[in-house]
Amino acid sequence: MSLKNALAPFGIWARALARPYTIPVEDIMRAPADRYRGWHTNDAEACIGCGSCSDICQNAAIDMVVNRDATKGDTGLRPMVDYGRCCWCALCVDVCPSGSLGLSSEYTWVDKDPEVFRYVPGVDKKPWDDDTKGWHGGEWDLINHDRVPMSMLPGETRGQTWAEVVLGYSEEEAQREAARCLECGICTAACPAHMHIPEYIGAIRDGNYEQAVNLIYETNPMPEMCGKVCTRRCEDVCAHAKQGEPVAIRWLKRFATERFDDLREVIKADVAPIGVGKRVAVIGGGPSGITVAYYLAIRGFEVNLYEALPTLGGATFFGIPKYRFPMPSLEKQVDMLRGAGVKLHVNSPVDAALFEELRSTHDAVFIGAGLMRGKAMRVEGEDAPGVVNALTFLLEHHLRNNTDSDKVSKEPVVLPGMKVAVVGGGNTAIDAARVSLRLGASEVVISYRRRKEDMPADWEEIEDAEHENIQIDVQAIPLRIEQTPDGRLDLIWGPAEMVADKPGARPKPVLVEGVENHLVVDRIIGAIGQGPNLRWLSPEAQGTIADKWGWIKVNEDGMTGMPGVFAGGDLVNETADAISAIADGLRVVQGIPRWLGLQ
Amino acid sequence: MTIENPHVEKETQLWVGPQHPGVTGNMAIQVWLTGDTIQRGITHVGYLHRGFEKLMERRKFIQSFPIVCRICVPEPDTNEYLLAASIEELGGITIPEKAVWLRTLVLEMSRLASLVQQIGGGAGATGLGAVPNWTYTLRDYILDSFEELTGGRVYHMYMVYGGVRRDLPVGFAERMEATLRKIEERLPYIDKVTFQSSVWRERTQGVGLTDPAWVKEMGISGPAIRAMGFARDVRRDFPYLAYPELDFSVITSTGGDIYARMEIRRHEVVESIKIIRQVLQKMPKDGPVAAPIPNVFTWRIPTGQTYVRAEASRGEMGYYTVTDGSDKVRRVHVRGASYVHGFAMAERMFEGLNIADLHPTLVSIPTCPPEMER
Amino acid sequence: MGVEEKGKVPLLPSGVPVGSKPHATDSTLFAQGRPKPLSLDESVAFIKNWFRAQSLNVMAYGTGCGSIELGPLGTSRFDMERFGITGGPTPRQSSVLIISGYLSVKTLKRVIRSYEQMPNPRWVVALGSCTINGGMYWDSYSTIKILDQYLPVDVYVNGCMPRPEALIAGFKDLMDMIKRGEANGYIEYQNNLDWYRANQRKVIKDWNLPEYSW
Amino acid sequence: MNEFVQEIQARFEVLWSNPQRPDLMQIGVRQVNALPLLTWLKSNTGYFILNHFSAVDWIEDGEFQLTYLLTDYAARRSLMVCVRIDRAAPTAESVHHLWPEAVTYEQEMFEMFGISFPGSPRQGVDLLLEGWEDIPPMRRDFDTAAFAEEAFGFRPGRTHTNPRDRVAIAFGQKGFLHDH
Repeated sequence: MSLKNALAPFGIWARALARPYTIPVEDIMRAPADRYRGWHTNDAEACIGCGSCSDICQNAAIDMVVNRDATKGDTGLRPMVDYGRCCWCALCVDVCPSGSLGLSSEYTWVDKDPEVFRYVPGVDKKPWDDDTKGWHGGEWDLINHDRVPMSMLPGETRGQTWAEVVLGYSEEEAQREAARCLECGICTAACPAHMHIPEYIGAIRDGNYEQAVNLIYETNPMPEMCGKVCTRRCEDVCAHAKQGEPVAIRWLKRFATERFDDLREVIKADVAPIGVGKRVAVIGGGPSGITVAYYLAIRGFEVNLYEALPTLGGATFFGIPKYRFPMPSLEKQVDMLRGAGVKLHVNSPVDAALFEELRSTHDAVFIGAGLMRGKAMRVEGEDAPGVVNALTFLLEHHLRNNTDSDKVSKEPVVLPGMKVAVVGGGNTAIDAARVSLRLGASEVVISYRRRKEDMPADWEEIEDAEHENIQIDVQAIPLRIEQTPDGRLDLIWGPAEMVADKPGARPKPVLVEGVENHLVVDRIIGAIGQGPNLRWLSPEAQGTIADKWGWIKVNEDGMTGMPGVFAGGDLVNETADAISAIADGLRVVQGIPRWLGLQ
Repeated sequence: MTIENPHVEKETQLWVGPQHPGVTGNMAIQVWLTGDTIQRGITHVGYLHRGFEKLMERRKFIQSFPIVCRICVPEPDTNEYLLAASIEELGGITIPEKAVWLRTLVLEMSRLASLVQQIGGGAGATGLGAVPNWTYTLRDYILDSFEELTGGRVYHMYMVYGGVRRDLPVGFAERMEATLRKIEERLPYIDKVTFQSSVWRERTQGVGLTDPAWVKEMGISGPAIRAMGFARDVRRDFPYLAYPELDFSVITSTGGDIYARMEIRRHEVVESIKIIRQVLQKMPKDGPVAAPIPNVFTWRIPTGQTYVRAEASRGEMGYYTVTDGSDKVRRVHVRGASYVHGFAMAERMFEGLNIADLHPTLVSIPTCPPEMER
Repeated sequence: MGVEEKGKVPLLPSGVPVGSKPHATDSTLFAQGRPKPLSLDESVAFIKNWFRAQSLNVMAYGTGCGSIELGPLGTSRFDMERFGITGGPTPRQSSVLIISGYLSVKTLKRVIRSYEQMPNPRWVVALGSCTINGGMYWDSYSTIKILDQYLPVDVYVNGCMPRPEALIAGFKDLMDMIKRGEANGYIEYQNNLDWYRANQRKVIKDWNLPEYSW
Repeated sequence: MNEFVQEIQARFEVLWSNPQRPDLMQIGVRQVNALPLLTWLKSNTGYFILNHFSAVDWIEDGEFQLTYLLTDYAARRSLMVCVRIDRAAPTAESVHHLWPEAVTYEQEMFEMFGISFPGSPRQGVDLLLEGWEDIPPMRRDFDTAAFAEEAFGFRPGRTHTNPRDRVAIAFGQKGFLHDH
């Protein structure tokens, strides 16, 4: 024991003069670090109530409680956090697909009542609601926002071919994409048919494809069509869409149905034959008619389906180009109808007399005739030769190429080398433009009144069209059409300016006066919408079931004002959208048995 | 110096803990004494038992991360790393370069915080109140850095499979450096009252001895084995993360007593500071902090089993993980560093120990009850 | 819920039910017209409470992981002694029992024993989520979930785990409650001992705790 | 590492082997060979440290798996020895005479899995739990959440609505392929 060592401890007296570590009393409630994880905050308006936070919470600390009405894209539930469970791991924040949930940096909460440590962030007001510090999402997320890319034909060459543009997922890609699903089920609210989307995506993820198609067929007898061309409102509201790319619900459905060449062996229906002995006539072989026919037929009804065209499919046949929805896919779905025992009468247009006969010989009649009249552009010179309606153009084209119908001319409207202008911004306009391109048009221009982001067409369709070098002129209001001396057409248009309309509505295009632009082309295709055409019915029948514009009004069972006559599809819902037509059909599938007293 | 008392032949049974200021957490030592000499002792645990291994079997892989860090309170990050590394190995995920360095940083920071705390605990156990006063504060400065980096003070929940959850905040390196300097400044003062003080040396040298022969029998690790002259360190023997690229030495001593074990910690603090400086310097400046991870709700890992180890401040910590193709682990067995120290080794050390030396011995091994019983 | 309903509302020494606040329509507040001076008993109680609040002796029993934050609180950086809080080495010398988070059933047994050894008045501070509704060990087979079924809790400090600052806030709240005569968990425990005992015995199967006289 | 497995194979039957990592070899052996193998490893090779020892419940196979992890610190390699034992009557030979720390491992495994190690000291002495009356908690068929709710109860007042259910009810989600 040396003296030095014995004295060493006294050396620490040097510390007596140093500043103490102690935090002064007034500063004792220190501000925490920027990232500190304190009490929850939530932007209740941005929250979609998907429940991912509740699912990830290993402590079962988060309940989803009813806070508002469920809407499309919002379940109306909001997370309630039980601080008798929370451990402030912030996994709920990192997994939040809408990015609304966060943790404030507030850390003190003392109370003598154990019941108070529970609240709905963002709804129950708390002092830390506006704290911008704390742990928030965005820097790094637990969920994968990036979609598995879909392989497609290259944009430069596909304009010359009728081959299907989208190639479809491989099994590995589909499972990878399906694994992104958070299974919140918000999509089912937005889907008009309320398909069992999370369930079938889960089945695809697990490789259980047979179960997947069965789940799909629960509410959709044309899944391959929907898998290829659906307007997919489900994807618009997908929880992933808030901060990233939605799950490719449509491509997954396509993948599942394409796995099977013949679905008749795979689909296992298990329904009571309630309709044995009852007869139902279906007018129109489009999506709504097919839905009614299929689901009633498997319930034992004797179903007669009347279709004016040589092929079933309705708008999905004549409206949708075959590079999106090829004929074999359509045939597959029609085979399902045949397998279910539906009697198909093609090339059988229904007129007033036949309609009355159907009413008298059948227990119920369903009208799913669709919108067969293309709207006029209402510009001067519209009736010049070379100006056609998109609906007529597409119908003729498809009849000529896919059927042996003799009612169409052999000569296409658009010939190789022509320059074509398409007026309109919907899916029909894009289809007409892309079909024109494939018919050999040298140049195709789409002319639309509003901005590109206002176009009702599917954004993927717009992108695809652009990749095929289709030019899109926006904010162009057609003024009149003139014929040039060399036999071409001059589409004269004025630029439009976007003016804010009433809140909630799209901005309105207003013509800038005094400016006239010329677009000289060989063909002009008008694609500005479709309307109903019920002239095949007697005027009395028209008056009973439809309003003066030809739109049919139905009750909650899908029945029109005429007893026993049901309707659905575009004629009823005005959306011109296949999945809504299917949803209408499903309503009638319930409505007819109920009306007949079979349930 | 033991007072020979001819009257004290009777054996006395004494419980030290669980409500005792001297034990290293909520545990109990049952000892049988003759006079003040311990004849034998048994470690009793279970007071902190929460059934982590059972709870993990009920939780999806990602959901296990917030709970594993609670297995060891002073040093939670080792648990997070080990679980992440096991799952990554079994699930086939490679983490990005930046995450490797950030993980190394966090692991070393938590080792440093724990070592600093143990020095204070060791000194406090021998009655030196000033040292824990200092070291708890120094540890607190490290916790401040943790809070800044990870958002949590004690439980960081910073690592998940795939990488880490956030990047370094701006200016972190400078503030960390300031903290490291504070620790370095204080070390000489700690030396003065402990390692240089002849009183403290008397108190700790030759006390709480371990026998090098035990090394062949038991899985002793950490300072306890290095104090017997074995340079065994998982960071060197089974390199993981960025440790192969770092320059550090494995400290050894030969006493095998309390003094030697505390001295090793004292030098490991310096090594740890050296490592943190290197990590902050060599860390890539940018790049992703985590690999893209599969859907946390539905990810399944094929059947497999593995054992992953890392060096905690108390010694080798290991996770034995079994997966069975489902979205949850089949079994996780946490091999806490002090499992061996607290039971088999401590019970041997108790024999012949003076009752007054029980607590300094326990602290110096050290034992950490939550990782012994989980 | 397998727990029996709590019995009658316990009364304070003054005869006022615990937790009930004087109501504006109370005739006693209006009939006399002016505030009554404190009686001698009340004055003594006030002074006693005031002194009690200034010197809390926290029992050194780290029951769970939250005790790691008691270390910094006790040492120089946060220095709880300047607030009148200090450590008590044994139950008989302590007035505050901190339940630092989860309690395993095995520890609960020891905690009850420690609590019952503490002299009156005594207070219980519960830290973290685990004491409120099980916290992250809500589905664990070995930890209790709702602490106030087994021990009377005066103050909950939420957080997992609460920072030392939050603990100071909790202690300050406890002090204020003591000064106002509201921290009466120990009276509630005495008055509802049977209820607490029944709950305790329900989870502690091998009951060998001594019966302390009350 | 493979030569070493062959060396073991020459003495004891190795059912399977799996090189998990360059420094971690896993082998499976029969229960009768477990103790001789471990004794041989401890006395004749560098693998004399028992790093960990635990059990896995393969309830669907009706078996428990005992896993011994031995490490050769000189060679910096580990060997995982897996043994399957019958779950109905789980008994295994104690290794406490080889490694003193196995005493607590075996004590814990008896308590948590109900696997008995005849001859091991402290068998049946409570380690982690007190007064446990249910089936051993680490067995797969023990439902800890149900036990917790029954034994301890949760604070009332919580309600949870599943988002999918709410959407399905609010929008009338149906199926038409099956009668429900």
